[in-house]
Amino acid sequence: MSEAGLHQPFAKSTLPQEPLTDRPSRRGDRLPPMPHEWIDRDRIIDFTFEGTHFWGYAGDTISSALWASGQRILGRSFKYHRPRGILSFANHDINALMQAGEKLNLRADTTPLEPGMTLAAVNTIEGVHNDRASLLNAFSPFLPVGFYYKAFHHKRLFPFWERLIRRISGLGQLVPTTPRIRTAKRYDFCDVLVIGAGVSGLSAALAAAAAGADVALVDENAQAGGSGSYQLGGELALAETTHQLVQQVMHHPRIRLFTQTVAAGYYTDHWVPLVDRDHLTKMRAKAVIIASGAYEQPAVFRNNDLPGVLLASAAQRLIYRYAVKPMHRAVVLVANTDGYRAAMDLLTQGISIQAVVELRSDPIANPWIAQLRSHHVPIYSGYCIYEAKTNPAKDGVCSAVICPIDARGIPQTGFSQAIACDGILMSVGWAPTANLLYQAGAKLRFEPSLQQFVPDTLPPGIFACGRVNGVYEFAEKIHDGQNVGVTAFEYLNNPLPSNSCPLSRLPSFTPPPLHPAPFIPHPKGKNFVDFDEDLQYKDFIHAAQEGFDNIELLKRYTTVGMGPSQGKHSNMNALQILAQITGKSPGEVGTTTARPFFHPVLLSHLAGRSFTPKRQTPLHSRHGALGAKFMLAGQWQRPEYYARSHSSRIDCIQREAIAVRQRVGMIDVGTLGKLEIRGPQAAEFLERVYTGRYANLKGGMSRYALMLDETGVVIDDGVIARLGLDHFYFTTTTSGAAQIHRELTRWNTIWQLDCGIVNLTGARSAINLAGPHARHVLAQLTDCDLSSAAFPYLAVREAIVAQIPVLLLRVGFVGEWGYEIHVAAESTPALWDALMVAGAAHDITPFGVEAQRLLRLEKGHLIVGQDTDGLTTPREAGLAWAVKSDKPFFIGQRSLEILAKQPIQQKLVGFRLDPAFQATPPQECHLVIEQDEIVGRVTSVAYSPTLKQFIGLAYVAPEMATPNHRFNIRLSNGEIVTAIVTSTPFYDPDNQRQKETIAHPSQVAA
Amino acid sequence: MPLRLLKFAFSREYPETRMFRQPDRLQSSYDAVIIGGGGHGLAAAYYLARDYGMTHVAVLEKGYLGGGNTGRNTTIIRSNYLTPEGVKFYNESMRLWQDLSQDFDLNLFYSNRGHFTLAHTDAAVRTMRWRAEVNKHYGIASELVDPETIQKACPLMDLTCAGHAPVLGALYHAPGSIARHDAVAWGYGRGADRRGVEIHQQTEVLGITVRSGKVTGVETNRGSISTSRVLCAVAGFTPRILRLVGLRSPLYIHPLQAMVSEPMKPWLDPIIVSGSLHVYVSQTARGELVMGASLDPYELHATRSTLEFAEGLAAHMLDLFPCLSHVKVVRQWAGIADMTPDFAPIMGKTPISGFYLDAGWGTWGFKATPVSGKTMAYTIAHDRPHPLIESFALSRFANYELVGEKGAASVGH
Amino acid sequence: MNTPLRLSPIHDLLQSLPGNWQAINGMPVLTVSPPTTSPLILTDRSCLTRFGVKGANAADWLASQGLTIPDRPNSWCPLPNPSAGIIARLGLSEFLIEDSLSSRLAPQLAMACQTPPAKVYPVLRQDLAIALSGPATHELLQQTCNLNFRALILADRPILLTSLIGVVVTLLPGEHNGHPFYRLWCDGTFGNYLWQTLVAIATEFGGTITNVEL
Amino acid sequence: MKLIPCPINGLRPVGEFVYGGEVRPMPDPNAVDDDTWASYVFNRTGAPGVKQEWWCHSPSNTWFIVERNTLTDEIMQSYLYDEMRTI
Repeated sequence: MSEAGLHQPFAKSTLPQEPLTDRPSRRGDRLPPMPHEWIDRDRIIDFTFEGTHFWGYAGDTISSALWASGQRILGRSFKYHRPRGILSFANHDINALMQAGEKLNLRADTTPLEPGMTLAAVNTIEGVHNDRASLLNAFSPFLPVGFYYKAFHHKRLFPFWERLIRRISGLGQLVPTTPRIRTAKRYDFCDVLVIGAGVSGLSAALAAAAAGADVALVDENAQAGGSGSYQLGGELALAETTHQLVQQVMHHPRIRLFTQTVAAGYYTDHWVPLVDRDHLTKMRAKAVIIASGAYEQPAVFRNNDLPGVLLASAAQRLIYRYAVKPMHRAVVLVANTDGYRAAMDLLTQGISIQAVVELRSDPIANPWIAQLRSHHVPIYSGYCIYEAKTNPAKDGVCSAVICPIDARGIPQTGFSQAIACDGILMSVGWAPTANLLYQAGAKLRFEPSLQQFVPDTLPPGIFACGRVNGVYEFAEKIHDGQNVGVTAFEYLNNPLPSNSCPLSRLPSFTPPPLHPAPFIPHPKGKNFVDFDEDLQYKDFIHAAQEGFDNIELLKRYTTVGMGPSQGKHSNMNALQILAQITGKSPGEVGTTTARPFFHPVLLSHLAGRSFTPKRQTPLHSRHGALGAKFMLAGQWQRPEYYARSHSSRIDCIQREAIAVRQRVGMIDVGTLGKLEIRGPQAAEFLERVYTGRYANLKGGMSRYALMLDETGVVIDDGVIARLGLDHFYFTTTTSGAAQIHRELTRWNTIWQLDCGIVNLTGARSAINLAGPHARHVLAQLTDCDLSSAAFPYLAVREAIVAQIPVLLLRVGFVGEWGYEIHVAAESTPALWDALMVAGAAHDITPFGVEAQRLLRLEKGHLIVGQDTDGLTTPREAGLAWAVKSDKPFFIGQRSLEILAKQPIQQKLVGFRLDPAFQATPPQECHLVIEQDEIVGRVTSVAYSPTLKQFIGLAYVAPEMATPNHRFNIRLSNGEIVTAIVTSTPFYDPDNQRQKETIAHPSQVAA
Repeated sequence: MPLRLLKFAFSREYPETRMFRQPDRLQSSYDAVIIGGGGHGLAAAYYLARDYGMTHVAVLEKGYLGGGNTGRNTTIIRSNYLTPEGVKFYNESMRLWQDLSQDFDLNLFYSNRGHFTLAHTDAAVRTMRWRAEVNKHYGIASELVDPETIQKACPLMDLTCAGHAPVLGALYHAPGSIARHDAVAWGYGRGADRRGVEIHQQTEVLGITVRSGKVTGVETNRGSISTSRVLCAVAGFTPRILRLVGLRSPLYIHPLQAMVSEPMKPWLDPIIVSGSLHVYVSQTARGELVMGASLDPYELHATRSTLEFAEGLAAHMLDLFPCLSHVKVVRQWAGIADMTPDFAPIMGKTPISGFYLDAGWGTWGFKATPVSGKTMAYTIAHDRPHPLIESFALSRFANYELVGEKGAASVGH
Repeated sequence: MNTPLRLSPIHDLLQSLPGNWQAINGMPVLTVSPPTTSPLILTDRSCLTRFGVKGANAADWLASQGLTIPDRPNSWCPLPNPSAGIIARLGLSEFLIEDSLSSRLAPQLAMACQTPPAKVYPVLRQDLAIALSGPATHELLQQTCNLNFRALILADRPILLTSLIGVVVTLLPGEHNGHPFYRLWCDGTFGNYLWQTLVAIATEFGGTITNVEL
Repeated sequence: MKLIPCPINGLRPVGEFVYGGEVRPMPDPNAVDDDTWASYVFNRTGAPGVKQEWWCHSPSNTWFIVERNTLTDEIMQSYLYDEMRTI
C-alpha cells in the first residue's frame, strides 16, 4: 500500500535514473490523494539532502518530502547532537534546520520545497547520519543544567575552553559572499485584521466583513483552514465545511487573505508586521482579532525525541495536507479528546494502531473510543509511555515501553511491556498561542476547568476567538468567531475607551485539552522538555533545587524557551513542572513575557530597501565635475577638497588655501542654515535667543551671533544681517540648521512675539567668494558699488549679480576680502558658472571644507563642535566678547551668571610650533600634558602655508593661557611636542585684509 | 572535560544546593537596606558583607533577582571612556571583572573579545583620538586604528557601509569584553547570601521614612523595616524611589532596546560599535548576534518593543555586514534606561542622611556592576563617598560641575 | 556658456533621457509624450511658478489679492479660472500658490509681497515639484509613505504634510483619467535622492518618466 | 508605529514627530536663587505619570502639547500651546 503514490509521478517525472533503491522506505510513504491536499502531484521537484537525491511534489515542505521518502533523521539537536525528525511540523521543529547555500537555519517543516535545492542539516560534523558531535550525547551525564556556569572558568584555561565551545556552538553557517538583499517593504491598512485563518478566524473574518468591515486575514500556512482541515477524527465532512468557509473568504470582496504570512508581532496602536516569504508588510488595523489557535505540547518521557515520535497534530498535517504516512504502525499516547481524533485519522488512512495509551485512568467518554475498540485497537487507560526504544538503524522508534501510572504520576515499571511500532503520537495537551495577545497587553488567567490560560482582560480593539480563547470544539469555534467578528465591527464605530471588551462566554464543558502533568520521570533521563536546548525533565528539578524556582529565573538558568522556537513546545511544560515542584497552580506560577518576534524574521525583510536620505546642494554636479572628494556633514554631501592628479590630499588643500590668500577662491556654503525673521519684535526675539545685541544693529549691517543652551553651553553660531527695521536674515551652522529652526519655533510658540521665522535653508543657497581679487571678480557681474565706503566690511546689500537677485554679505570667515552670496537655489548654478567665467582671468579656485578650515584657523576663528564640546562655555572658548550680559534676558544668561562665580577649568588659546619644527606634528585631540596630568587638548591644528609653520587651537589650564607660554602636547606615540601660546588671529591680526589698501599677504602675517 | 563536572555523573543525589535562600519574613530592622536586587544592589551587598563585615543587610527586590537591566543589556564591558573620572572608574571595574568568575566559583563567561568603536566622520575620528589619548594616559589599552586594521579583525565588514558612511577609522580597545549577564547577579547574590545578607524577592518598597533629614526606615508590601542606611540601586525606577523621599534629579527615563539573532556558527570575534549607524553587536558563545542601537526617542517607563527599532537596526546591520541578509532575528527586548545630562552616573550621598544613591546608569550600567558595588559599599560603610565616585555626586548639577562623558557617546555601550 | 537662471533641482538627472528640451518659465524642460499605458508616470513640474506666504494675516492678505482661500487647514482649492493652478493651505496659516503653465499669479503675488504687511511673511519656494500618476501610484506610495492614501476623500481636497522615504513632503492627492494623480513638493536639496529613489522603485513596476506633459 | 494625534495634521505615525520633553515653565530668571535656577535647568520630573509634553510634527513644524501617561504610553489628549490647560 505504500506504493500508492508512486506509479503516477514516476510515469511522467524527470527523475534521475538511479531510482532511490538504497533505502527501501524511500520508495515512498505517500497516501492516495486527500480531498484538499496541498501538493501538486503533477509537479515533481528534485532536490538533494546531505548529498543524496530526493524528490517531492510542488507544495511539499522539505520535511514532508523527506518524510514521504522515508528519511527519518532530519537534523541533530543543539546540545547533544541527538538524531531528530519531525516533532511539531508547525514551524518550531528547531532540530530540523537546513542549510541551503547562502540560506541558513531554514525550517524544514515549513519551508516549501524548491527545485534543485541542495540541503544539509545544520550543526553536524560530517553529516546528519554520522554526526561525530553526537559524542556529546555520551557525555550528557556530565553536563547538568547550567553546567557551563560550573566549570571552565579557571582564569588561565577559560580561553581554551571558550575556543572549544565556540567551535561547536551555533547552528547554520554564514556564507561570507552573501550579497545584500534589498526587498520592498510596504505599509498597508485595514479595518479588522484577523490573525489565523482556522475555523474561528475564517468565521470572524466573514462576520466582520459581512457587517461592512474591510478585513485582512493572515495565516502562516500555505493555505487557510487551520486545524479544521486536518483535525478530523476521520470525519471528512468537517474538512468540507472548512473548505466552504475558505471559499467564502476567498470570494468575499471585503476580505483580503494573506497565506504563508506570519503576523510577526503586535506593536502599539494595532501595528502588525506581516511577513511573507519575500516581503514585510506593516499593517495598521483599527481592530485586531487574534485567532491564532494553540500549540500542541509534547509528553515528556524517555526518548520522546526519537525520530518517529510526533505530536499528533503533526501526523494529521502530514496526512491531510501532504498525503504522507507519518508511520505504519503507531502507538498513540492520549490525554485529551483530540488524541482519539488523531487515532481515528490514522485508522481511516489505513495506518495500524498498536495501542492507544491513555494517561488518564478514567477518561471522559467520547464517541471515538467505541470506534477504536470496534477496530480492535487496545486502549490502555491509566498508562503512560515510559520510554521509546530506538530501532537498530538508530533513525527511529522500534517500540514503546508502556506501564501503568499511579495517581501521583509515578510509573509502575514493574508492569511495563513493550509494544512494537515505528511511530508514536503524542496528544496530551495544548497551550494557547497567546504570544500576540500578551504583546498587545492582554491579561490571561488560568482556567482550571480547561487547564488553559484564557484571556481575562483585553486592551481596546483587541479580540480573541477559537482555541486561543479556550474554545476547542469545531462548531463552537465557528460560533465564537462569528461573535467576535461582529463585536470587532461594532468596536470600529464605537471604540471603547478602556479595557472592557467582553470575552466570549466560556465554552460548554469539555474535557480539559491539557493534561496537567504529562511528565514521566526516568532514571536515565533523556525525557525532553525543550527540544531546542535539549533540556530534560530533571534539569528543571535541579534548577529549582538550586534556587531558580521562579518562572523567570528558571527560564534564565535553564534557557528554556530561549532557543529559536521561543518556547512554543516547552514553556507550558516548564511552567507545569515548576507548578508541580512548588505546589502552586499554573496561574500562580505565571507565564514569562512573550516578545516579538512570533517567528524569527530575516534581517533583510526588516531592513527592506533601506532608505538613506542624502542632501545635496544645487552645485553638486559641478563639484563632481571638478573632481571633488565628498565628505558627509550630517545628511549633506560637501566637497572636502578637489582632487588633482599627481597631488596628495594635503597638497590639494594647501593649494586651494593659497589661492584664496593670493588670488580668489570660492566655496559652496549652501549647507549653512539660512533663516529669515520679520516683524516688529524680530530684534527682540533674536536678542533673546542669541547672546549678542541686535536691536542696535544698523540696517544693511551684520554681526556675529552666538547661541547657548539653557545651561550656558555654546551650541551654535552664525551671522545676523539686518535687512530692514523689522527684517533680519541669519545663518546657523550646517549641522545645527534643522534643530535650531525647530527650537526657535518652539520659543516663539511660548513667547508669542510679533515676528515670523521662515526657514530658507533649502530654498536659498550660498557661495562664499573670497580673496584679494574677489571684488574684481564680482565687480564684473554687478552694478552694485563694491567700494569700501559704499559697502564696508560686515555690510549687507541686496544686489543683482549676473542678472540674478542676490544678497551679498561682506564677511571675513576665511580672513580675506570676500562676499557670501546668498541666492535662490534654482539660480545657484548660473551664479557659480558666471563667477567661474568672471574669475577665470584671476585663476579662481573652488575650495573645499578642509581649505576653509585651514583658512579660518589662520584667522583664529573657532568652529562650534570642533573647538567646543558639550560643556564649553563662552568664557572658556574666548567668546565672552560676544556675550552681552547686560541684556535683560537671553537663553543661557542666568546660568552664565552662576558660572561666572566659579573659576574656569580651561581656556581656548592659539598656539604655534617652532617654525623650524620638522618632526611629526600633533593632531587634533592630542592632549596637553603638564607634570604628567592632562590639562587640555588640541582642537585644531594645521600647517599654515602662508605663515610657514604649524598653528592650532588648544584648551589649556587658565594659568597657561598667556602669550608665549610654552606647553607640551603629547602625540599618540608618546612623543612630546612643545607649543607656544600665541594670540589670535595668527594671520592678519589687524584686519588689514578688509581694508581698501590691500597689502601683500606676507606683510600681514603675524 | 573539566574534572569538576564529574560529580554530576557520579552523584546519586544532585550535588547542588540553593544559590540563595528565600527568607520567610523580613526582620524588623537591618543595619542597611538595599533597594534593588539587580547586579548593582547585590554587588553592594556582597562587598558590604565581604569587605566591611556588614552582614545584617536586606536586599529588597520588587520582582526577581537580576530581572531589571542586569538581565536586559547587551553585556558589553569596556573602560575606554572620555573623561578622567570615567576612565578611572571603569578601569577599576575592568580590573574587578577579570577575577569575578574565580571569586564566585561561577563561570560568568567573561570573554575578552576586543572592542572597535567605528568612526564614520572626521569629527568621530577626532573624538576617538581624544578617547584613545585619555585612555592611554591612565594605562588603558586603547588606540586609534585605520580601516585596514578593522578589516583584518573583521573581514566580513563592508567598510563603505553600503556607500553611506565609509569607515574612516576606529577606536580599538583590546580589553573590551562580554559576559553572561544573569550569572553576574547570581554570583553576587550567592556571595552575599553566603555571608548572611538576606535577599527578599517580590518585595516592593512603598515608602521610606525620613526624620529630621535622616533615613529611619523602609515600608514594604511585606512590612516595615527600621534602618538608618538605605541604598537605592534601582536604575530606571530611581525617580519613583526619589519621589518617596522628595528628592529631585536630572534623571530622565527612556527605553533602550536590543535584539538577538538565531544562533549561527561563530564568525564575529570582536565587539563592533558604530556611533553614526547606531549599532553595536557581538556574537555570544551560543552563536547568537546580540545587537543594540540608540535610545528610544521619547520618555517611557515600559519595556515594550517597537518595530521601527528592529527595522532601523536591521538596515544598519546590513550596511555594515551585507552577508547577514539571510540571518533571522529571534527576539526583541528592552530595558529602561535612567539617563543623565552628562552621561555619567549619579552616585554617593544625598541631601538625606543615610540615603545613598546609585543611579544614572543609562546605557552604561552593566559594565560598572563590580565597581559600583565596591564603591557604594565603601560609601555606605564610611558614610563618605569613595574617591572614585566623588565627581559623580548628585550635587554636581546644582554646582554646574558636570562630568562631560556625553562628548564620547553617540552610542554609549 | 550661459547657464539658465532657473534650473530644476533634478536638472542633471534628466540629462540622459530622450526628449526635447524647451524653456518654460525660464527653466529648461524636457518634454516627452507620455506613454498611454504606463503603470506609473513620474513628471518633473519644478518649472511651474510658485509663491509661498505665511503668518497670522496671510489669509486676509491673500483674500485682499482677490483669491479664494481654502477654509480648512491642509486643504486646497483651484485658483480662479481660466487658470488651473492651485492654492494650498499648509497647516493653519501657511499657503502655497502654484501656477499652471498658463498663469502667472505667483510672480505677481511675490511682487506684491515685497514689502509685506504686518504678520504676513513671504516664503521663498524653490521646491522639487513632481507629479506621480498612473494605476501603480498607490503601490509606490505604499512602499514609501506611512499614510493610508486609499482612505482619503478627494472631494475634501486634502493636503498632506508628511514624510516620504525620510524626506519632508507636501502631497496633493487627486485623480486623472480614473487613476491616482499626486502632486508632490519637497526641499530641492533632497531632490536628487528622492527622485532617484522613486524612479528606481517605479522602474520595478514598469514605470516611466515623462517630462513634461502638464 | 505609535500614532500621535497632531491637532493640525491628525493622527500620524510617531516617526513624523520630534519629542520635545516635558513642559517646564521657566521661572523668572531675575527673581529666583541659583539653586532654583539650576533645578529648573537640570532636574526633571523623572517619575512616571500623566505629563504635558512638547511634540513637534516635523513636516509641518507644528509644536503642540500632548498629555501622555509615561507609564502606559496612553495619550489622553493633545492641543496647541495657546490652548494650554492645567491637568
